[in-house]
Amino acid sequence: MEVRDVRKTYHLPRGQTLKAVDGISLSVMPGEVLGLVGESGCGKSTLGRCLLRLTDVSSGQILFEGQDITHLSERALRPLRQQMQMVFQDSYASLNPRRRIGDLLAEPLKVHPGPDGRKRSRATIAARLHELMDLVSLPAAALDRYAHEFSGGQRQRINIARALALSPRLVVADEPVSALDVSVQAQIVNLFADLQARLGLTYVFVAHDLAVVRQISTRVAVMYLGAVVELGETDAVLHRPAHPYSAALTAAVPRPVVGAVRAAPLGGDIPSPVARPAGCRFHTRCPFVQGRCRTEEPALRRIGPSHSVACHFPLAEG
Amino acid sequence: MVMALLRRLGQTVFVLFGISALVFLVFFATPGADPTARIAGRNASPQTMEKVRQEYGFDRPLPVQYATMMKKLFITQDLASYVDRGELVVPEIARAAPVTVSLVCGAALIWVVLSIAMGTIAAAMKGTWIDRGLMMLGLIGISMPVFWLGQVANLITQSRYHDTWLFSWVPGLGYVPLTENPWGWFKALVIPWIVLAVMFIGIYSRVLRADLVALSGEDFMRTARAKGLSPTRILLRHGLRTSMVTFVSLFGLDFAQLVGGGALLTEVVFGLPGVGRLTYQALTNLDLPLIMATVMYSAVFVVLANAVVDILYLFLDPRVRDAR
Amino acid sequence: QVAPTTAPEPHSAAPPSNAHTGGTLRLAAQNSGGTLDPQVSYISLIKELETPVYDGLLAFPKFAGSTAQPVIANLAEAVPQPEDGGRTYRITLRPNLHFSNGQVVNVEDVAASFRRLFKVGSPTAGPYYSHIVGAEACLHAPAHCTLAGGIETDSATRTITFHLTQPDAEFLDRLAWFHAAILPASTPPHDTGNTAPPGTGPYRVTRYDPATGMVLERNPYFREWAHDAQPAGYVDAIQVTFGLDPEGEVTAIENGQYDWMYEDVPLDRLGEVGSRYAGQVQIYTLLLYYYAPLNVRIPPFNSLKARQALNYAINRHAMVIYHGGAAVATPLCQLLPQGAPGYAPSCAYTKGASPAHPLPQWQAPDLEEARKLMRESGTAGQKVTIIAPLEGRYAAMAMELRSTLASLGYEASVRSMTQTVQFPYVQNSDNHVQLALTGWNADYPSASTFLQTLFACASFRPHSDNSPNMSAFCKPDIDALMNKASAAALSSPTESMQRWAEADRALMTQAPAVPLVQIKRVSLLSKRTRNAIVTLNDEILLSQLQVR
Amino acid sequence: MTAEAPPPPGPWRQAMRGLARNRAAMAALAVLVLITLSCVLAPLYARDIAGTDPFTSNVAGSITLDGHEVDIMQPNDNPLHLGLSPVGPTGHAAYLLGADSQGRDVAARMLYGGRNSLLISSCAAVLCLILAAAAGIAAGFFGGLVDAVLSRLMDIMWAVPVYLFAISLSIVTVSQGLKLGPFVVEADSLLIPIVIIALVYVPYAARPIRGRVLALRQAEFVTAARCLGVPRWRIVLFDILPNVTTTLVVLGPLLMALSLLAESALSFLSIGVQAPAASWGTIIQDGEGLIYTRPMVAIAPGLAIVLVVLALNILGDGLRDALDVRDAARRSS
Amino acid sequence: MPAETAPPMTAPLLDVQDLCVSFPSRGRMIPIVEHVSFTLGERDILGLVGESGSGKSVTAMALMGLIDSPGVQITGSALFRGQELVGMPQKQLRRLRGREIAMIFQDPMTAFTPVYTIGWQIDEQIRAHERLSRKQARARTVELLAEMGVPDPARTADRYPHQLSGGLRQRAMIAMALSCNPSLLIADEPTTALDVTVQAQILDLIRSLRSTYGSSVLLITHDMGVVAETCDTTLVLYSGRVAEAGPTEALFAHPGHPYTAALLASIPPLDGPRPHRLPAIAGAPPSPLERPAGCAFAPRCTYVHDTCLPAPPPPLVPTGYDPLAAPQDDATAQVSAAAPSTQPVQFAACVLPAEGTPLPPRLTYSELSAGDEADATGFPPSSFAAGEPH
Ligand SMILES: Nc1ncnc2c1ncn2[C@@H]1O[C@H](COP(=O)(O)OP(=O)(O)OP(=O)(O)O)[C@@H](O)[C@H]1O
Ligand SMILES: Nc1ncnc2c1ncn2[C@@H]1O[C@H](COP(=O)(O)OP(=O)(O)OP(=O)(O)O)[C@@H](O)[C@H]1O
Ligand SMILES: [Mg+2]
Ligand SMILES: [Mg+2]
Repeated sequence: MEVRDVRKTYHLPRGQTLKAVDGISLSVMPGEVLGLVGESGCGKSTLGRCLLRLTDVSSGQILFEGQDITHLSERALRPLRQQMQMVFQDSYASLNPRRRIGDLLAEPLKVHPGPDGRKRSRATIAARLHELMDLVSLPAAALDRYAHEFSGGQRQRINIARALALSPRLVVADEPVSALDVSVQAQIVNLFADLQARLGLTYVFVAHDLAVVRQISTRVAVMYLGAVVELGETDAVLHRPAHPYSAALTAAVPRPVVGAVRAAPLGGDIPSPVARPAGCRFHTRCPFVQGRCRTEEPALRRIGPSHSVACHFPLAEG
Repeated sequence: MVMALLRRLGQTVFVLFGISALVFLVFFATPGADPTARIAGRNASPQTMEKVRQEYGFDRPLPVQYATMMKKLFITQDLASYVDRGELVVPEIARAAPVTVSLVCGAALIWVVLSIAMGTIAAAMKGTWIDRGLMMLGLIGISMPVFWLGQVANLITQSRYHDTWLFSWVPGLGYVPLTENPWGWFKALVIPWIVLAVMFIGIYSRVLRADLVALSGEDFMRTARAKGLSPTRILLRHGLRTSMVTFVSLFGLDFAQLVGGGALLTEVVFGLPGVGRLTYQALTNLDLPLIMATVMYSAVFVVLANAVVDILYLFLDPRVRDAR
Repeated sequence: QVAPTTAPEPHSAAPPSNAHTGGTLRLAAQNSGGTLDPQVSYISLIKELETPVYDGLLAFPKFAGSTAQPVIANLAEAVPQPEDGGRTYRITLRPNLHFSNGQVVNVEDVAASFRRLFKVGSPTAGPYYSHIVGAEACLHAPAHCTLAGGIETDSATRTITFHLTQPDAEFLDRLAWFHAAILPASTPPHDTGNTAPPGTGPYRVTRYDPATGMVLERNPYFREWAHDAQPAGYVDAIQVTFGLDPEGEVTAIENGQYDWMYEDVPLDRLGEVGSRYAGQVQIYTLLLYYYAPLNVRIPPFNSLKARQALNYAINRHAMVIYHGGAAVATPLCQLLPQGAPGYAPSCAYTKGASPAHPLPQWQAPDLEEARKLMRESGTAGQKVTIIAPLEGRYAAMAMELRSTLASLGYEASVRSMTQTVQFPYVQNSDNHVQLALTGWNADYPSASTFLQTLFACASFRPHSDNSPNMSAFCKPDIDALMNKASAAALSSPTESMQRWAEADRALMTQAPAVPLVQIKRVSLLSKRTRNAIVTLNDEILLSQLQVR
Repeated sequence: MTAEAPPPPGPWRQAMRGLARNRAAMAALAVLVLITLSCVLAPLYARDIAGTDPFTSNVAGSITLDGHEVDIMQPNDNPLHLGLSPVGPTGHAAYLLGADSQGRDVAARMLYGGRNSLLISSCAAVLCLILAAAAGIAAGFFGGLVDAVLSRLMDIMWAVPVYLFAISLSIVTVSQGLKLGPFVVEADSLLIPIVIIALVYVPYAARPIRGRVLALRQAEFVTAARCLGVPRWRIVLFDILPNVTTTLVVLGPLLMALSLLAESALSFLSIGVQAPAASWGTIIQDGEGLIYTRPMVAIAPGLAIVLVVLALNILGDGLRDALDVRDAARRSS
Repeated sequence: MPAETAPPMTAPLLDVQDLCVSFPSRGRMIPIVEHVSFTLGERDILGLVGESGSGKSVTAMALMGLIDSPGVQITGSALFRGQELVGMPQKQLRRLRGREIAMIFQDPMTAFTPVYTIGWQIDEQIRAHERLSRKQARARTVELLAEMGVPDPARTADRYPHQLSGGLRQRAMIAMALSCNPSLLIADEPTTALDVTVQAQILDLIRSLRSTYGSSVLLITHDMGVVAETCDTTLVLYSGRVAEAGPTEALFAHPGHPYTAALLASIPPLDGPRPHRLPAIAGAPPSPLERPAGCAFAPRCTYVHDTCLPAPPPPLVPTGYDPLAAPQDDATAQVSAAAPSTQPVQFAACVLPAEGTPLPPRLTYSELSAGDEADATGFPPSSFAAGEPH
């Protein structure tokens, strides 16, 4: 999957515009896990939705396996839906509270033809449902129940099962563990890892918890105010961040170790995405800000074999 | 701001046009609605009918008739009734409006005060018998057809117990202009006020209570309690003040509908010559000019009230203020 | 029936100036009556209120009693004699008459008033005044109406001469009719609406607001010229308030807040009024009855037997009950009401009677005869829709009719609409109304208004909303009979009366309608009101009421 | 689906259980059932118990009470012999509540009238909900032009007071009947008030539904369904509709209460149910003319309306509380 | 350390004993919080950690007397400066609230009344407890906001809540809480809704309160990282019961309860080698209705054995990690950061220490790193465990 200079602008009342995604280009390699981190409101979910064409992009191109899907109609997109799926953050809201889990899971199987191009029979659907429940370690009895009868972790498993029902190759996971307790979060993160190993999936894994991202992803993209400011191998980005924002982000994470020293936190708040600062979008909070940053917007540029950063004065070179 | 105003204006014009065109078409699609014979009079000769038809333009194409009527209604304001020859409808409405406004304003005052009191007390005493009793009273108020309540009120105050000291002050049905005799105005309207208000007291107190109870689970109410404020202050300054946003929007619409003629049943039962009754009479007589005028009047009121509610929102809810 | 509480005042030229003069009369009416223009308004409230405001050349007597039938001179010095076989009438205008604006009334005003009738499109311009020479032209081109050759005036001799195209037996009545009020020549040639043009009567309208009320005050230029025709008024002012419903009006009069109500006392208040306020009640006959026209051109009532069956079957006693009992209403089974010229009691459809052998009074329904006729007609099982006005008493009568029709074997239903809509609706033949329920009252006492207007061939106008012959009835022989009766009026009134009665019976033999009930008005006055004089034509004379 | 194992309580069943625990709502339901039942049995009462015909005018008739022959319309005892009054409440089976001005048995008419009132109000409520759901879902889900057109239409309808709107439509249709192409509705058909009342309350019901659908359209589970490639119609049918149904169910009794009031108002103005059929509104109207002499004729149907509307409101409240499963579920997990 | 700053032999600021809170539901009383005891000394920061639904907020609200659900049962005792908070009449409580004990809440978005300015709301609290004029109150408000690091405090005070960013709002919230110099600040997940970079700012601010205002803080969170960097002592709640309590340092180094240990282990590390898979705890916490009679953690615990299962749940016992700490009487066992003993003591509600098989010290990330050894720590791989509620 590849996106080229994708932009998404929301039009607010009073003629204001909000650039939720502001010119992002990146590609996702088959079999890799691309972590997407950034603070709340920086456009992670929007980007994730754009990838799957759940929102129409304002400009740019989205390519899936070389095919341009940017302007495909909903109908034309339908066969491709089998290839790419999404898991949402709010495990409760993403399950219809008025339908049984079995119905929910069977829905994609009913609307899409089977591998033989024909409608799936009841029996194959039932068999597939049991398979899926096995895959996410839920008892088959769960199929007859409603979403509200499950705990958050279990619901997230159901969401994952639904996303996997059509055996997609790409799964966009939009903060799938943020709403979970740590003890459950670990189970789900493990499940994601297991599934990837077993089924050879490709993930775009959105999270705001760096530790989780680090645990699961091979590459990380750090977003700030609608743009990717740093992109590279997970460990490179988290341990040798080149962008001051990435550095601040890693430093700010509280660690469950007593006496861990933490750098002084960043000052100030994230500017409103409606009034994005001119020049480098991070200059208002950057501790190393220089004159050039205020006027000239840095482009994402390579600083290593697989490491790019959007900063005039990167902290580290590839 | 100017844009918003223009948009509002455009919307208003659109709604008015829509309604008037609809009324006009429905009228002419109704068999037996041809007003010629009624204008000409009983047993009028065919020639007289012809004269009337020409004079009133009933022989012209409908769009022309529509345009003429709109011109007469809005520009020259000399549109005359089809039933009472020569009666101009615009001044007729202008005369009826004060009656309706008197009725509705008084009732509104009663229902606002009482419903706020009832709703707040019930919310404060949530779960007690007082709460349940008040809410039940509200429900009963909602359940009584206003025309029936009005009749029963008339039966009691005008006939059955008119001779007792309790109701001997009640004047006969009808309206007394405020400018003529304020005390008489008050006496004539006080029972209609109450009757009209009863249902709204029920609705508003229930809505308010539900709102306040829902709000009491809100974080900011918890914050207020954590601040150590007194329950009264929390309920009034934080709860009630926030509920006012819903309350006002509800009130604005109901008030407008009533002033626009929605109090028709009350007006009919109490013989108040207000806009509602006028509209009702116009409708029963299929008096198109009057129907048109009253419907336009009420539409203008409702649209206007919507605008006023929106403006009030700005005062009441700073969030809305910024969203514009 | 008419029971004036005091005897009419003796003739006197001076305005009454005794203890009973002065004060304000307070009247109540539910609704206003629209335009005040006396030549346009066809609303009886306005007629009632404007009777002491306007005058015609002639007038209906302003006193009660059996002698009060023919018209008498009003602005005219004398009732004219027909000349030229009834084609010419010569009238001399009284001298020293003034309009309420001080202008002197002259013959030109009279001629102008008649022209104005056509110019403003008076509802009766066609039916009442089209026999005047030139009237046809006026009807066709009202704006250029001259009535040339129709009305000649001579201001020197103060005479006005009317020329008719053909004799009109009721021409004198029509000169007395409200629309023939004499107005200043300068009155604008259009409906004056809410302003009343100057009149000649003892009062003038000083304020009128259709929503709230009306005030009449004394006309300063009025000098009584003929007490019988237009007596001077007692009260100084008459104040009318609109807006109360009849229930409220009754209460208010009982409590002394008003002196008179225009509307009838509602049915459920009759008992209370009759027992506690009996002394304040006036009951008087009206030339008003309710009937159900049967459309003789469409099934099932194109069958004479079906029409007769219904006439036999209807329970007129029930109809009386719906109007408040025998004191208020009388069963009616003929087409001329009691009090109308030519009225001769006759009931063809009652137990023990037949068209050939009518009884003088209705006794009871004759269901057996009705069923027999039904069988013969072969119309049982057909659908009949009664078109009735929405208003209360009509609704009850319509229900009774429906029950009767059902008992005769029809599939009957009632469709109600408001009276203003229903009245033109049932007249239009395009609406195919089988059976309507309606009432008819005379503008002035005459037989023709009941028989000719309602059942003559000429008054059936197909596809028109104004076609008072709702039965679509047309029998040339009966038409001829009615014409003869009408023509005889000029030469021999008694013969005319007989012929009308004959026509009445002939019509009822054909049964183009079901006459139901004739009613009386029950009027309530306040305790302080005196001297209620009820006339056949003008009901209670407001100018004669006195207040303490 | 499968009917095996312990049947998992669905959200509906849970709600019903919740409702069953609500004593007030159950009492209201019982009242409604009782009233409906007695109205359904109206012919039985009229024929076998009271022995009267509530549809035929009977002013000239008489009945036997305690062995005395009594005129139904009794002459008033006054010197002028003015007016007659129908028999008042007799306390016997026949004319239990007295007669109306046409000599008909008010008690029997109340039962028949109740049938019409309940029938009209329930049908109107259902029809209104169907229309409102269609309009609300179309406007909320498809947005854009559909929403604009529907919303403007609603604006127009909103701009006229509800009762005025209903009265205008009634006056036009009651005198003429309705002719919609091949469909002809007779003027005295009950369909007319049903359609009119349903129509005038559409904006009232469509607004919350549209709001709900707008929220649902943004709901993550709808996005999820779209992501799965589920066609729109399936989303509307399986994802939107079931979630709107709670709103509909809660609106149902309230709308029925409103419809009942509207029906009685129209009938009171003689433009609802057409005679000789009765409804509580027409009986009140009949009673209006007797209010000074026989107030029971107007009071009894009024009380019936109050009772039913009250019960419907209580039931509606109960349903609202019971159907809040979603929030309840949130709280407990 | 707190033990040094708190004057010895004085009563602790807050002494909670056996606090139980139950809510009625369908005719039954559901125990949400069971027998929670702890003490909080002057200028001390106590962390209350636990998973969602473990009763943290309920505990805090019970202390503030803010639970007003009908039929709620609160037993036990909570002495604040010697005053019993449980059962205190509302009038008296009101005088304490906001003045002596202040509270800040998780979501700064919704914790302010939307229709008043921030300044108005802070003024209101000040004027509710002190006789100050409007002007004086506003001056204090502006001063407080400035101290909280709010830029342009005077203007900010005149703005409405929705006009401020999350971080600013939370600062305003803290300013409001501190406006009457409370001795105890209860912060219920004050940073959960905030971004990490802003979270760090707020935590810094809370830490500084101790020195500038002399306030004690009861910090509620579910983030072990936050606890580690902020709190002096820590109380771990599991399903409404105290699982473990003790000085933060000790507790993190040597978790005494298997739950604490597993919780710490399941947090993905940010530094060091990446574990192949995370040592997750199977299943989910039980709902209060299905809480086991014995140890609440038993169904998910790898060390579970027969003694864990029967009622009553295991009491808090000192974990045998510190040889100097004399074993205390089980019945009166309690956490005491300011106890007379100079040695900090750590307690766990587990049978293992008493049975002589305490847990090994906490594994470091490096130890967890190499592949499937995770299972060697005794945590089974993620699976749908039997004891989990449906
Ligand atoms: N439908 C919408 N209309 C207008 N603005 C929107 C819409 N959806 C998102 N936004 C705005 O776009 C920006 C990016 O939103 P997005 O949801 O992508 O952020 P995010 O990074 O996923 O945040 P979070 O971590 O809170 O989920 C935010 O400022 C948000 O307010
Ligand atoms: N008023 C109440 N009535 C009934 N149950 C309640 C009430 N308040 C809280 N609970 C229940 O008490 C339990 C504990 O809630 P509490 O809010 O204390 O958890 P928490 O530890 O603060 O969780 P979180 O991290 O999600 O805030 C929950 O299961 C909740 O459903
Ligand atoms: Mg997001
Ligand atoms: Mg909490």
